[in-house]
Amino acid sequence: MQEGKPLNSKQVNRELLVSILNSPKWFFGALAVLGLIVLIAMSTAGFMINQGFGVTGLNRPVMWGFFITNFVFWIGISHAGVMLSAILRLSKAEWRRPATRAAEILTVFSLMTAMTMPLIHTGRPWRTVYWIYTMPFVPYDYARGIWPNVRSPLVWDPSAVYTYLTSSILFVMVALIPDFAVLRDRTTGMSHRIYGMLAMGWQGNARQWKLQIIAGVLLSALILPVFVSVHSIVSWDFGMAVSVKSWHSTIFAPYFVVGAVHSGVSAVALVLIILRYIYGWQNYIRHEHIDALARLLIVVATGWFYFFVMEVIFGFYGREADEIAVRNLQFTVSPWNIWMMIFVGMTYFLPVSIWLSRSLRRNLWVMSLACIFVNIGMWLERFLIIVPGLARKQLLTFDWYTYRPTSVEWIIIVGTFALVSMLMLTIARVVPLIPLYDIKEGEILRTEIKIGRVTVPAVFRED
Amino acid sequence: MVTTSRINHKWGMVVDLDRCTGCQACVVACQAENNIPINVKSFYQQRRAYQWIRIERYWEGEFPNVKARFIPILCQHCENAPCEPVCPVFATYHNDEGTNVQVYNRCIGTRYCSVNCPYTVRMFNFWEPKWPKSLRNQLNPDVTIRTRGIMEKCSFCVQRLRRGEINVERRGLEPLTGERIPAGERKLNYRQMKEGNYLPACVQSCPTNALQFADQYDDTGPVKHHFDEANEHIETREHGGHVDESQTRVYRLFEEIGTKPNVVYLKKVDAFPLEKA
Amino acid sequence: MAKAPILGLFESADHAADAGDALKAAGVSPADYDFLTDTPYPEGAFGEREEPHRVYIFPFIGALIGLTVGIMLTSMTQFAYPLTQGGKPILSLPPMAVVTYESMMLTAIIFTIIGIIFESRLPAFKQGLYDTRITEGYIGVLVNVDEDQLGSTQTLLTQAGAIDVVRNDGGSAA
Amino acid sequence: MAATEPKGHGQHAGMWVFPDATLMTAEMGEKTKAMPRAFTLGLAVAGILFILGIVGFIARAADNGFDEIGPWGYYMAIFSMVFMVTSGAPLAAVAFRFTKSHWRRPLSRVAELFSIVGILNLLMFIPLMFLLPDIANPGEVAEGSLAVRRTIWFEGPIGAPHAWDLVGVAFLTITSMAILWLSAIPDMAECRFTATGFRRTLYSRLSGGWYGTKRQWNSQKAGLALLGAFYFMILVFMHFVISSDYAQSLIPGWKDSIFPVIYTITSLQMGLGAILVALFIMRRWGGYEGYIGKSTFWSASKVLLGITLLWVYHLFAFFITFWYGRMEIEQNIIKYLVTDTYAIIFLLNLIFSFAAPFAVLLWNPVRRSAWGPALAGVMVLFGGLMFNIRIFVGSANAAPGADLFKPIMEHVPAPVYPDIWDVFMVIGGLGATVFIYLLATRVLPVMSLWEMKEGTLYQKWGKFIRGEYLILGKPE
Repeated sequence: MQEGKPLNSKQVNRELLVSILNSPKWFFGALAVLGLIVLIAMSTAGFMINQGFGVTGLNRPVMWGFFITNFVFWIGISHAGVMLSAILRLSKAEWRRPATRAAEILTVFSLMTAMTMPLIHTGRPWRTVYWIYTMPFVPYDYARGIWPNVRSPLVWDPSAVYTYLTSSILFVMVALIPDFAVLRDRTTGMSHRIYGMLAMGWQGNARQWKLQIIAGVLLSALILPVFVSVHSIVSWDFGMAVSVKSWHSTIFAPYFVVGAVHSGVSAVALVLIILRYIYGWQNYIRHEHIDALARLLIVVATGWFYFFVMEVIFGFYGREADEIAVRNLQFTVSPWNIWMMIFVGMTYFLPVSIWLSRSLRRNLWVMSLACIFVNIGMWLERFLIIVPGLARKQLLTFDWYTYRPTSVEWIIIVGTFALVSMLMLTIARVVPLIPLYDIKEGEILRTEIKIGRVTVPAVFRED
Repeated sequence: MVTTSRINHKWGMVVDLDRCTGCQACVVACQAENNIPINVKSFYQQRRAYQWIRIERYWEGEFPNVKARFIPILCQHCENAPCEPVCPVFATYHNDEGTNVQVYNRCIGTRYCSVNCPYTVRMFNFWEPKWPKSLRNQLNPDVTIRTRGIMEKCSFCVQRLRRGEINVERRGLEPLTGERIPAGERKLNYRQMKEGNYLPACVQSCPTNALQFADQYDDTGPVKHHFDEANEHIETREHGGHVDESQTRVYRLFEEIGTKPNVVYLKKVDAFPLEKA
Repeated sequence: MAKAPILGLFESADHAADAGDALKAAGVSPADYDFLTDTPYPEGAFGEREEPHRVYIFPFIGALIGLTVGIMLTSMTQFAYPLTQGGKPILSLPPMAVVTYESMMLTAIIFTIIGIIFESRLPAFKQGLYDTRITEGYIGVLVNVDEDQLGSTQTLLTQAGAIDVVRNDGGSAA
Repeated sequence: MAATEPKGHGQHAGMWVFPDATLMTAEMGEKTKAMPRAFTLGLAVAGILFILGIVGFIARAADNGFDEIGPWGYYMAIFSMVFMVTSGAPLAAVAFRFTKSHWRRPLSRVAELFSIVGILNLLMFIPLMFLLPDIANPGEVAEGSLAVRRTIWFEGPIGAPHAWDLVGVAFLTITSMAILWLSAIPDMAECRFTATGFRRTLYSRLSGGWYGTKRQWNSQKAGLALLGAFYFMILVFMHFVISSDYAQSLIPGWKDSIFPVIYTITSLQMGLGAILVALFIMRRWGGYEGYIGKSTFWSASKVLLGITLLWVYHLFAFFITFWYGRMEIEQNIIKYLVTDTYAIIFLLNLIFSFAAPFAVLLWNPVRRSAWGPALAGVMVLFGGLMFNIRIFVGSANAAPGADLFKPIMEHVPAPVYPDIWDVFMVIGGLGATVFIYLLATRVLPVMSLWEMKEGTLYQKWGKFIRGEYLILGKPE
């Protein structure tokens, strides 16, 4: 499946570096708007930390709310990237070429955003150094040699997230070296020097390229297990909680991972469509790529739906009163049941029915709409797992309560979305979001086979 | 384990629901003893009231023939406390006297312990605690005032226990008479606790003795047999036996979760049960 | 006699490959000429020599180091502050497994990156003879020959179809 | 046999083979008819084992009858083993056909032929249907026990679970056979004129009216895609049903939502392992070097490696949740199935389903070879057998009689060791599988001819500048 006309590398350089070499008006406008939103959100967070958590909607049974939901959501988005590029690199799928870089960079930024959530949601953020490691100069824990508690899922979390963040940043940087070299040759002055430094004197000889290819495959193979572990561990924050009946389920790890891939891949598709629109990369992000993403998403979504059904069935399986109470809240009590319906519809039935039709999934507007639906749905999914479980924790009905987020929480949530968009926009100005050399490789490797009257597209493969 | 020179205790509480009248005296006493901020109306409305012990009220039956049931709920000081291992910073752990302790200095307020507490007895400081000027001198000097953003919960009035230990076990003084105790017998027992007001505030203030506090290793305690019975239940369950609920009053909250609380409840003996309409 | 680099630029891969053959015929050792491209051509596309590398050991070394560090860190921190929590043993193995796994993967990946960079002879602080047209799709044939053979090599490259030949002494005969 | 052996740059011998489309049909016809000594020997051995199995079954029935499920634990295990392999293997054909991978072509038919063994599967299930205890509590409900046992059927529709399980298994078998038939139609149509004897009649019956028109091809491919998707869904559902009816709901209080997933993954792992073993045997002794290139092993073994990692991942997800939970029932389950009662079996299961195959498949040269993946296949098959024994012998003997209706399994039972009849049944089940499979290979050509021929159109060997490389048509 290679549509589109062949391109030579002069053209590739010219068209793909457009996002870096020229800076249109709208760019700074958009940056300013997003920056403003982020600023507001940050000051709101400051206000919350200053005043205490009374300004949020949290209460005694429901101690975790929007922030944790948002944390899980962004961790989920971050799973698109590396998973997508790694799986596709390993399976040598031709259509990976334009998708990988944007996906990996989205991973990095959504991970960073996700990590801010648990920090600002602690009661005393200024003490969170205890959480990560023991500080030589903080007398309290250093004197007593207290380290973080390895038994706590909240310590597994940072270990996994930092591992994932570090490795994906390194992954991106290594994959960027050849493109930095291209930029080094295209720019002058200060930026020339910086790009030259980043390119580390890349020459492009056979050995360097060979190792570049090996790096792609080897790192993919190494990062995939990390990626799986990260969201599993995030899910174990909930799975380990024996007291919250609907959380203490063995299926949570794979369930969360598949859900993360689902929302993440749709986010990547959305990002690609936006890039194609704002930078006019029609020759690179073609309908065939979106199409392939959509077909991948059908499989992922169906897998996710299987896990979802399993989780619900085994929720009822035990027929224990406390668990049934949670399920009743989720499925029968308004407004939760309405949210539940919206979430299932938006996450599975609506988008999948769109993706099943070739013409619809190749219509970029419909496709981006479907991707937005999926992400709204997945956000709701996390919310509907976290909050009802807490609101009906055990059978002490006297303590049952509900949760109503306040404007503070809403503003901060919106701020995280603005933050990620801002970072993506900024990075688009600095590095090419479509790997140049990958595109060029695809161009030189493409060929065709004649069978009778037809010529089918083909590629050269080493093994 | 942490090695200490202290004499070994295993504190526990017995809550006799048959005696509880729901008078809330324990709640007030706890409030006064432990420097708990004043619970204003909005705290109750938002379910953020600080109550280290609370009386839960349940209605049985339909109006008009209806009965109110009361159950005091406080930190159960579980042996297998779900709240402890999930704390990333060791801010809560199980000490060698069988109580579940909270380290305020260490707490960073992830609120995971509260999430993972089946009894929802862990209180989070949503606001900076405030007292009216007139109450400044009422604060208990033995108890820390907790800042905003950390967890707090029932400590079995650990400050009173420590005072008892110091007086009886270290200095070896009889609480009332003040005469010296021979070195061999310097172990805080029920009588001394009662005489020296070393009991938790709620227990001390309970007018009907619905709450009783004792050392589970202390044979002089009046409620020893309840503890023994409860521990027997755990034993039998662990060895695959089956406990006949109809034969005993002793039970623990949410036993199936396997938290093994140190707080034991005694069933209500209903003299005049509701006729099932 | 000192060797000097000379770089021929070719528009088409076939001409570059011809140049390679010509150089081989002229008795230049395969270690002395190299093909600079702006995209990974399949291995051996120019009939160049095989490049041996040892990058595959790096992840294993890293994994081993990470494993030991992880085990030591997790077990020592648990013994360093032995508090019973939730009736779990002081040395709880399953949680250790999680953190140890992460540290293992982290070190393995970092070592892989180091290995990749090191094996591809980067960072090259003083870049050799180079031409920015290479990243425009031209294929450079970089040859190291004795200084007295520069001229002959240049003609050889030009015959093979080089559109331009670059030399350090600036002698650029287009 | 005309198989061109490319000698490109950096290639490994036998990585790709390009069979000659013109000779293929005739040769496959020959190979299908031929009965070499080694083959007949294997058939005989498998047959003997099969008979032993039947003997064991009858003896067990005579000893214990069909009213108590406990003694039938090993029978359940071997049934589940056969069920896993025969239901998992065809999925490989379906899945790789769905992803349009070219390397799958020699593998498809080998995988699909397993669906014939599904018949054995169905037969083996019938006694189990009678063995499964009722959902409702037969006796009067004692204090502290349930009126209705915890199952996925809840209160239970009519005939649940027995009838529904049987229908499901039958449905699964029929679907997989339908896939086999549909994908074999063109080959049978091709062979029906050259073949002789019963094969001729069979082929012409089953492939009637196939002339390979464009329309027929399209409908055949569409049908395969649809059936494949359908098969995948019903397969997952049946794994869910069997694993929860015969394992999970027989251990009171075992509520483990990941178990069906582990079951499915183990099944896929074993299916792929069995396929790799079969491919290796055919390539090594069956004289199929010209058809089965090493690239098939190379790619399939990557998938096997992935599945192996997934397996241990799901296992750990189960273990750590229960370990952390500290609930009484969770501790008992872990003691029973993992650490105490069946500890050795579990250890073998872990080693042979994860550690050993992982250690083998980690190395590129091993995965490039043919023997490496096959070795890993044997390992995962053995590991899967251990898995089944651990789970199903455990579940069959967890709660005898009235204990089944207790809310939780209150104490950890002792292990149950196999007696001679159990051993007979286990080896008999394996022998029967091999026996039926071998017979099947004599009925249908073991290479799907149309796919191989299609492959020769899309895979070529081409020159690029100076090197020689593979040219793949229609890359994904």
